[in-house]
Formats: sequence, C-alpha cells, structure tokens
Amino acid sequence: MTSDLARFYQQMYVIRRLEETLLEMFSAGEINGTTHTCIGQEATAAGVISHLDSERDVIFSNHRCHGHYVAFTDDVEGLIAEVTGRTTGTCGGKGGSQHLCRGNFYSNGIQGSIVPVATGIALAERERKSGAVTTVFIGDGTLGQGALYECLNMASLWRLPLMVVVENNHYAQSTPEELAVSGSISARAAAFGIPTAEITTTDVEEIHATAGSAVERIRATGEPFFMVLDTYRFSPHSKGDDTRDPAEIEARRASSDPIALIADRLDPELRADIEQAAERRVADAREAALAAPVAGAVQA
Amino acid sequence: MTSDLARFYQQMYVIRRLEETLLEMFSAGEINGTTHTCIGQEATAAGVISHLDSERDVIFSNHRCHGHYVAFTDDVEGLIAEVTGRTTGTCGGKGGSQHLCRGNFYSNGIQGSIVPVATGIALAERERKSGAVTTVFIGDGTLGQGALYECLNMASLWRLPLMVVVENNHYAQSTPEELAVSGSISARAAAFGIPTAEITTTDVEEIHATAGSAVERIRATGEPFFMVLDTYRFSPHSKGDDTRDPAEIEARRASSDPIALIADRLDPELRADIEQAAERRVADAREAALAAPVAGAVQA
Amino acid sequence: MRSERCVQALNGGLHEAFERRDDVYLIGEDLLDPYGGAFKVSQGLSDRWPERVITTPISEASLFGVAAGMALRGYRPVLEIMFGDFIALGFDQIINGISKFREMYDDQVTLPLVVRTPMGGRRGYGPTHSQSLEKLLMGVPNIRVVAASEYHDLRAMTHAAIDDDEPVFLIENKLMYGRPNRRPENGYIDELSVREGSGTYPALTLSGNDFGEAAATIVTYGGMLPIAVEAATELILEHEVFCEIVVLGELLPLDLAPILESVGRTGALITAEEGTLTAGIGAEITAQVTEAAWGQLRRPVRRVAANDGVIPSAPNLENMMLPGAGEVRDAVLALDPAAV
Amino acid sequence: MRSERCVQALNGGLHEAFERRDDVYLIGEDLLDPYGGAFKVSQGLSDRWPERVITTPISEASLFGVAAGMALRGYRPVLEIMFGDFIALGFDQIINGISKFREMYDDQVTLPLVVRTPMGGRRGYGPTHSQSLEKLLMGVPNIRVVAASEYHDLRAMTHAAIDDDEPVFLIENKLMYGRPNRRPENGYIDELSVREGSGTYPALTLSGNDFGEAAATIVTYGGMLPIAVEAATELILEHEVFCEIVVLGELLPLDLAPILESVGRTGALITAEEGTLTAGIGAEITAQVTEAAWGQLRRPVRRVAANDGVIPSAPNLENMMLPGAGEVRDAVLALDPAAV
Ligand SMILES: Cc1ncc(C[n+]2csc(CCOP(=O)(O)OP(=O)(O)O)c2C)c(N)n1
Ligand SMILES: Cc1ncc(C[n+]2csc(CCOP(=O)(O)OP(=O)(O)O)c2C)c(N)n1
Ligand SMILES: [Mg+2]
Ligand SMILES: [Mg+2]
Repeated sequence: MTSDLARFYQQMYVIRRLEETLLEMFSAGEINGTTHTCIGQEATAAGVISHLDSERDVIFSNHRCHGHYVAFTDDVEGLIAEVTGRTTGTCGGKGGSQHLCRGNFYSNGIQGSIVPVATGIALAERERKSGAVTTVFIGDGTLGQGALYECLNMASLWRLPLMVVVENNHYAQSTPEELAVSGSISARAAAFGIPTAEITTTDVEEIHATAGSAVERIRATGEPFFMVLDTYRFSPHSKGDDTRDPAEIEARRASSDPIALIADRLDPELRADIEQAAERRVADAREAALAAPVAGAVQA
Repeated sequence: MTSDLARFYQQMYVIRRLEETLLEMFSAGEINGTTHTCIGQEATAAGVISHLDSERDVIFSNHRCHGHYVAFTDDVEGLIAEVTGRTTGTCGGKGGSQHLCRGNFYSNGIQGSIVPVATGIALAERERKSGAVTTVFIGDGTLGQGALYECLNMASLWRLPLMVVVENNHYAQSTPEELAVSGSISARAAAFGIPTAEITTTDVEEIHATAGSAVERIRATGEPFFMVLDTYRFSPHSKGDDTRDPAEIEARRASSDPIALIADRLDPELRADIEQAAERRVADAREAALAAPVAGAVQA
Repeated sequence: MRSERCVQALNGGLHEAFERRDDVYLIGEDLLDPYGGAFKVSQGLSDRWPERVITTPISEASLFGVAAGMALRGYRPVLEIMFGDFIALGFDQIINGISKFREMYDDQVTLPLVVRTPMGGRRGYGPTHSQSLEKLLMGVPNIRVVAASEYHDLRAMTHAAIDDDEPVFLIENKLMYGRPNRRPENGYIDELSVREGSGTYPALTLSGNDFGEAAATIVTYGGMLPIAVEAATELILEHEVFCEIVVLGELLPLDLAPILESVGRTGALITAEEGTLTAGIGAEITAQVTEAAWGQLRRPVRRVAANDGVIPSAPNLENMMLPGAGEVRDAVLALDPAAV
Repeated sequence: MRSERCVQALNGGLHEAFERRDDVYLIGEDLLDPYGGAFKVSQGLSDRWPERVITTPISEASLFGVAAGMALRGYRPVLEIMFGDFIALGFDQIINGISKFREMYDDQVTLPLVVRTPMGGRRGYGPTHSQSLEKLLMGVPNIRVVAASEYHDLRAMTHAAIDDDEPVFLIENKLMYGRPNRRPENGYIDELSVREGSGTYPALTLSGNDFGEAAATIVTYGGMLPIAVEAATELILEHEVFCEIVVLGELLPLDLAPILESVGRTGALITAEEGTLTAGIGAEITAQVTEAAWGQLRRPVRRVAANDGVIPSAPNLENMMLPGAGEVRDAVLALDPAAV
C-alpha cells in the first residue's frame, strides 16, 4: 500500500508534468484555444481531494480545473485528448480545457456561477441521503461574485453538505488580491454562520490534515464548511503575459513549491520511480491523444 | 424653529396618514396596481433622512419607498398623483408606487439591484467631490441578493461615501427572517471591512442619534457605513393577505409604534396642530390628485 | 361542468405530479402554506410535501443554478420565479449553464428542470413587474419555451413539462390565472371549433366558421389568446371577416406545422404577442413562415406587439402601450384594404 | 499609409475621448497598465489617467449597475466586459435598470453609458467564451446596439458611442482586433466600392462592380464582414455572381434604410451573422425587410447563422457549427438555382 505521502507526490507530479506538457503542446501548436495551468498549486488538489471518494462525492471546479480533475478522476488521457480536440476526449472535444465532465466531476468557465450549481448538487445529495460531500473550488478573485454569498446563505440555512475551497493564489488574472478583496475572507463565510478554516502553507500534508477535519465535520454534521488555502501559481494566468514581479514569483517558487517541499521526505528510489512513471504516463497520453481521431474531422 | 422631535412627529404622521389614505384609496378603487406601505416603519425614514440634505445627498430606495420619498422630498402631492396615474405625478404616472424619481431621489422595484446603482452614484459623487452621502435602503429579505455583497466589497475597496441602511422588519413578504437570513447581519458587512451599527429600537430619537454618527463618519472619512435598524410593519406586505401571527402584530403595534412612542414627549397643543395639518395636507393632496388630468386619457 | 380556474389547474397539475413522482421538488420564494406563492399556484404543496417544497431567500440569480444542480443529479426541480421580470437575474445561469451542460458535456448529463413564471401586464404593476420577457429566451439554444393559455390542458402541460428531459420554461400569465381553464367539448369552445395539434405541447387552432374560408391566420399564445379571440369575434360580427387563430403551446423550438397548415388555408398571417415588437417572437415566426410559405402568402406577415418601451403604471398609458383587440383587428383589416 | 490595427483604433479612440472629455471613466476587470485589459483595448489609459480608470473585482452583475449610477449622475462611464458571454450576468441591470430609468422616470434622467465587449468564436475558447450574444440585446427597448467592424471608422465610432445620450452596447469582435482597420480610399477598399450611410453609426454598402447589377444583398456586421467579403469575392471569381454587402453599424434601432436601398437594387436578401440562428438579428431584419420591401423581393430572405447549439472547443467542431464563407456563398447560389 502506498503511503499518503507517496500518493500526494505521485498526483502532484503527474499534474505538474501534465500541465508543463500542455504548455509545450501549446507552443508546438498542438492545442489551440486557452488553458489555465495550476503549476505551483498542485497541493490544494492533492491535499483536499484525497479525502473525497470519486464514486460518491462530487466536485465542481472552475477554469483552473486540470489538477482537480486529475486528482479526482486520474484521467490524464481523457484530459489531454479533450484539450487537443479528440473524439476520445472527456467531452468529445466539445468542452475543452475549462468545461469538463466525467462521473461526479464537473467544471465551467464562468467565475462564481459554479457555486449555485454546486449548491443544488449538495441539496440533491442531501435529499438522496448519499452521504456525498460536494466540493466547489474557487479562486480569490471569484470572491467578487455575489452568487457565492447567495449560496453561503442558502447552504447555511438549509444545512447542505457543501465544502467551498478558496484557493487563494493572491491574483485574479492580473489583479492583485488587495485591489479586489476587502476585509477578511474567512469572516465573509463566518458571517453566514459557516465554520471556516484558513491555512497559509503549501505543504500538502498540512493541507491534507486541515481538509481531513473539514470533510469529517461535513460528513458528521451534514453542514457546510469554508476553507481558505494559501497557494501561488508559478506560470502565467493562461498562456500569455504575466505582469507579476518576477522576483516575487521566484521567491514563491523557492519557498513554496509543493512538490519540492515534500520531495525530501520520500525514499529517493520510490521518488524516482514515481517521477519516471509520471513522465511516461504523460508522454504516452500525449502520444495517444495525437494519434486519436480529430473530433469533427470527418463530416457525416 | 421646530425641534427635531416635532419635525420627526410631523414627518412620521404625514407618512402614516398618507399611507393609510393610499390603502383607503385602493379599497375605493382610486388606485390600481400595487403599493407597499411602511406603516409602522416611519421612524427609520424620519430618523435617518433628517441627516441628509436633499440638495446634495442622494437616496436610492426600494419597493417600500413612500416614507423615504416623503421624508426626503416632502412631496406628498406628487406621490399621490403618481400612484393615481395623474399627469401631475412625480413621473407622470409612468413609474407608479415603486419607481419614483425626483431630484436626488430614486427608487426601483427589483430587490437588491438598486445597490449597484447606488454604488455607482456614490462613486460619481466622490469623483465630483460633492460631499454627498448616498444612502440605499434595503430590507432584511434583500440580504439574500448577491449584488449587495459585490457592492460592499467595492464600496470598501474604493472607499465610497455610501450608507447602506437595512430596515429589518423581520419578514420578506411572507418569509420570516429565520428562513432567509443566516448568521449575523452586521457581520456580513463587517467582513468586508465596513463599519456597522445595529440598533433594536423603533424610537426615532435613538435612530436619529445612531444615524447621525454614521452620517458624520461618512462625511469625515468618505468611507461606507452599514446600519441595521429594527422595525416592524403593521400592515400587510402589499395590499393582500398577511400570514403573520395576529398576536405578534398586535404586540409590536402596542410596543413599538414609532408615532405612539414619542407622542407623549410633545406639547399636546403642538401635537394636535401637527396632526391636523397632516390630515389636511393629505386630504388636499388626494383631492388635488383626483382632480388632476389622468395620464394618457386624451390620445394624441 | 364548470371549468376550474387556470390557477387551480396549474396547482392541480403540480399536486398530481408530486403524487406521481417523488423526484419532483418545488423551489422559490414565499412558497410555504398558507401563503403558497405570490400567485397561489403553489398552494397546498408544502403542507402535503414539506420536504419537497423549499422556500428560498431572495436570490434569483443562484436559484437557477440550484435548480440546475438538482437536475444534474437526477431530480426534477420546478423553480417558481415570482414575477417573470426577475428571470433577467438568472440569465447567466440560463445561458452559460442550463442551456450548455448537456451538449458541452457531450450528452453525459440531462437537465430536466422546469422554470415556472408569470408574465404580462394590464394590472398596473409598472415597468419592472409587467413585462413579457419570454422573447429573450427564444435566442437560447437547447431550452424549451412553453406557453400556458386558458384553452390549453394546463394540468397535462404541467405534467409534460415536468417529465421533459430538457429544461422547460413554462410561461404563465397573470390575468390568465383567474380565468376558467376552458377545454373543447365536442370540438368546440363556445362558438369556435378547435383542432388540437400533436406533440407534447400541442398548438390549438380555432375557427369561427368550422374551418371554412378565412381571410387570415392569427398566431398567438398565452395572455394574448382572449384578445385574439375578441378581435376575431368582432371581425366576424362587424366585418364578416373570418380568421383562424393558432394558439401555440411550444414557442421554442417553434411549432411551425400548425401555423403553416393554417396559412396554407388563409394565405395571410398576423402575429400577436404582448411583448415589445422588436426582436419579438413574431420576428422569428415571420422569418420561418415567410421562407416556408413564400408562395402562399398574399401579403407580408404583420406583427402586433407592444410598443418598444417601458410599460407604464398608469392604466391608460399601459393600455396604450400594450396591444389590444383593436390592434389585432386593424392588422387583419389592413391586410386587404380593398376587401373591407 | 499602412492602416492601424482595429485594437489600436479602438484604443486610440478611447485615448482621444479621455483627452476631449473629463467626464469619461473606464471601469472593468484587469484594466490597469501594463496589462491594459484582456484584449488590450484599454492599454495606456490607466497610466495617463489613473483616477479615471477603475479596475474592479470580478462582479459583472453589479458593474452594469455601477455604470448606470455614474451615468445617472452626469458621468460617461465606459464599461469593459472582458468576454461578451459575461453580459448575461448583467441582464437584470440591463433590462430592469439601464433600459428603464430614462423612460420610467419620465425623461428626468439620461443614461449616457457605453458597454464595450468582444464577441465571437473561431479561437477555440469553447462554449462559454465564444458566443455572439448581441442578439439577446435586440429585444430590449431604449438601448442602442452598435457593431464595430474592420471597415468602420473605429475611432469615430468610439467617440460617437461616448457622446451618445442613450446607453450604447458597442460590440467588438475578437478576431477583428488584430486586423487592419481599413477605410475607403477614393471610395474603394481593395476592389470593392464603398458607400457610407448617414447617421451616427453609419452602415457601409460594398459592391464588387461599382453598384452595377447584382444578384443579392448580403447584410452583415462585425466579425462576419471578412467572411461575407470572402464569399462575395468567390461568387464573382468562380460564379460571376455579384452581390452587394451592407455592413451595419447600428443594429438597434435597426438601420433599415441602407438595406432597403440595396434590396431595391438586388431584389434578394441574405442575412449573415455569427450568432445562433433562432431569434437572431436576421429574424428581425427579415421581418422588417419583408414587410417594407414585399413587392421587391424575388425570393424569401435567407438567414445564414450558427447552428442552434453550443460552440465546441475543438477547432473542426467549432468550424462546422459557425457560419463560414461557404454557407454565405451557398445561400446566394440557392436564391436562383436556375441562374447558376
Ligand atoms: C464571470 C467571469 N468573469 C471573468 C472571467 C475571466 N477570468 C478568467 S480567470 C479570471 C481570474 C480568476 O481569478 P481567481 O478566481 O483568483 O482564480 P485564479 O485564476 O487565480 O485561479 C478571470 C477574471 C470569467 N471567466 N468569468
Ligand atoms: C428581485 C426581486 N425578487 C422578488 C421580488 C418580490 N418582492 C417584492 S417585496 C419582497 C420582499 C422584500 O423583503 P424585504 O427586503 O425584507 O423588504 P420589506 O418588504 O420587508 O420591506 C419580494 C420578495 C422583487 N421585487 N424583486
Ligand atoms: Mg487567484
Ligand atoms: Mg423585510
């Protein structure tokens, strides 16, 4: 049995390599459209989602959804095929990078508007008595959307098993947190009577511990929870310009790369195995996608 | 010079008689459409608005706007003419009860959606350096609308001279507060870094004092303020059914009628004069409205 | 047998659907008994099924998403929006969620939800509580827009909407609620013979002379039905001009067949709707019918609709702004000025 | 002289307007330099006028209201909505506020605001970032919808929108941004002779044979212009069929005159738009033109538009779904099958 740590490392490493590969593929013209990578943020996906059961629990994610998708579904192949517009893609090429659906996983590219849908899902799962926890991931910038507060209110009133995870990477596209987020993030949820937790580390083991208590609490009480996680993205918002101070990015890369943070805790051999397997898996998935039929290539 | 107390009594009494008259006129078929009276809530209008200067400050109100309108504009005549569909009405009969505009006063009947407009007004007035305080009145039920939180965030970030007044009458149409409002009302604003005040009396003098500090603070700092006022409506939501417990209504009528609360503090003669003048004014306005040309009666 | 009022028929349909299926939920504002919704269509449901009627805060924008979430997970939510004007708050959820999920997720999901809402003016409610905004839904792919009218089987329509696997917007009308829900008896409603179309939300075609020769087809729906009937009756009695009236049940996708069928007989078409003229439902009907029945139309389609503007509160101003029987009559008479 | 790109022309127009009037403000997301807006139309403004460029949180629903409030109090806000798909979030403010205030307040106020936003697909952005939703604005009274195209004077259009006392929705196009903003020289753009209409947002009428005999009029706007030109060119070169192209500047109120004028010459009309077909802008054009030019049309108006559905991310699927030059060409050829 693999340890939690090895599993985190494996997931984060696959996600990292997957997204680095996507950026390469973009440059190589193998993908068009857009992509939002979570390079640097892998710990939130791995740490939180390891508590969820993809057969029972539900995730609604946003534009930056690749990490969540892979951590929950392990479907590297479907994702690469989807963003390369293959018939074998998760949604047959229709959705693309930010509109994924597979099993209990959904994502959509309209900021904030995913929260009401997740709230409805949590309501459905409560009624079905499935025991599911519904998790919705939002960014710090998405705290600007009013729908979030409408849903915090309803989730609290109706006691819904909903977990809102704020991945605070301190920027919304080009906008720093201080220009978009006033007051206190956790106090915003607490004001609706929702319990909150806030942590300021990108160490996946700590995130895992915090998320564990949160999920446990939701399962025990059936009530919502609001979790704020500190993180940082190392790559640009989508593929283009990055207006952040390069020194800031370098500093965060040095201090809080979630993969580097735990690398030393693993047995070097195991680690090398994990890395090699991940490299191979992503390379194979890329190759398979490019070899698969292009969606819409042959017209009826 | 009239004392504050006499002025409050006069305003509240005019508003009360005006709205009782509107309800009568409805029954008499002199008005159609709808009307939302603030009978029982007059103290919030009188206590808050006495700090505002109708030449400079701005009010955006909601469906239950008659009291705010009269306290700010003193235009009993235009209001009655408006709701009776006369050419002499505030908006020539186009707006009706919940869509009023005169000078610096505006209202609209979509819950919550007035807050962004008020926020834009506050921004404009800040840029113009007019010194204006922009006040928006909302009910407890309207705390359900996400636009409010979007605006609390922006008002805080941009330091806008905006005063949000929540008139908490504990019901939204038929829905009691506990089914619609989770957590703490003031904490919702405080979470955005906005100073708040909450009082639980319908005594207009106390409301006046609290609102005075709020307005003073806004004028001094240019920053937003959020005020929660306890109140109760004695009449139905609009004209129809009331599903509240009659005993509850009677108890609130007995304990917190803002007019009765201060009646004894006035010289009886002055009080009688005020009441007579108000009666006359409302009766005259009704008569004048009914005598005025019906909007759209003669087609071009 | 006296007919029940439309509000009772809609309410009865909901009660039956709640009995028949336990995956039906009602969500919306002010739904709980004894209040039972602002227009009373939801009365009695929360007393019988307290767990399946969810009264909500005033949060329309999110309610559309909540309904979508429930539908994604196998329930059949019915969302009551108190006034049709408030659907504007849900447009993002409608356009970027509800109408997208099934197709963009490659048919892995369905969205069986119903949004019920009253549209229409003539009650003096003023600019923000009187509109007929269903026209704005016509441009949204992958949803259905269904219009209740007082001649439709409103119980059956409610069942059909709830059983539908696509998102359905069931457009009701404020004045309709209080009127009897008439149904044809032996093929007649009053003096009008009635043919019922096929399909899940059938159109009704009415004729004052048993489908004998007629000067024009009037296509309409919802709250304009009685106005069209009034105009047609006046045309018969005062001008000896006969019209057929097509009362649509399904607006989107547009139920073209019964319109073409009638136009095949009459050679002329009037569209009559209460919404404002420009980009109304009449525009789409005109475009489709003109293309499909080009050789059969004697004259261009004429559209009767509200003036492009705000619906005033004052009764006379409101009446002037909204289309009445006089406008429908005049449109018919104007078709063949020589003939009158 | 090499033309500037459309993004530069729009940006230049904004800079000029900021210089000319100190009541102009820009609000929206990610506006600050050096970023200067997601599509760079707003670049350089915040460096020059830091107090008049207000970058906002992600709060589209409220931003429409904020702009309305500023406009009510005498400013001329320009609201940048990053992707046109996000206007859906503002529909309540648009329908129940912005389009109502002037008229329902009995003309005591005006709402001089501009909403600028890019529409359109063909970039693989997928279902929620590729739509052409301007069709949904066509049914809203008391607003203007203006469409930028690469042959319009985009600096002048920006000035006109900002000086307009009515709320203006200025629809831009993502692919247009990078293309040269062409203007007629001596009445020509390339081989096409160009007539410019009158009015604040003039239409352009293009002809490949100096307004000699032509088989049809193609009415289009915005991002469909180059596609219509491509189709018309192919029709000339490969089929010896000449068309006139009317490129609308103002969609609402619809600028009917140039269309009728051209149809008067050609006797046939094709509408070409990138939005989905049903209840599109082509429907309203069809209804108006069919009524006004009944005797002149040889054939019913044909509408070329996107399929009613979701815009897929995969390039081939997207191309199949959106209308291209082939569809426009085929629509023209189908008009007179005998003639080809
Ligand atoms: C409603 C809406 N507005 C704007 C956008 C464009 N947009 C995409 S990502 C983004 C920034 C989001 O910031 P945040 O929520 O912090 O998430 P992050 O990108 O940092 O993960 C913006 C503005 C959008 N997709 N949806
Ligand atoms: C967006 C919107 N939803 C619903 C309504 C219908 N409505 C009118 S008043 C009201 C209750 C408002 O409650 P509250 O904010 O507490 O104000 P109160 O009526 O108690 O003064 C409702 C639901 C509306 N006007 N606008
Ligand atoms: Mg962020
Ligand atoms: Mg209340």
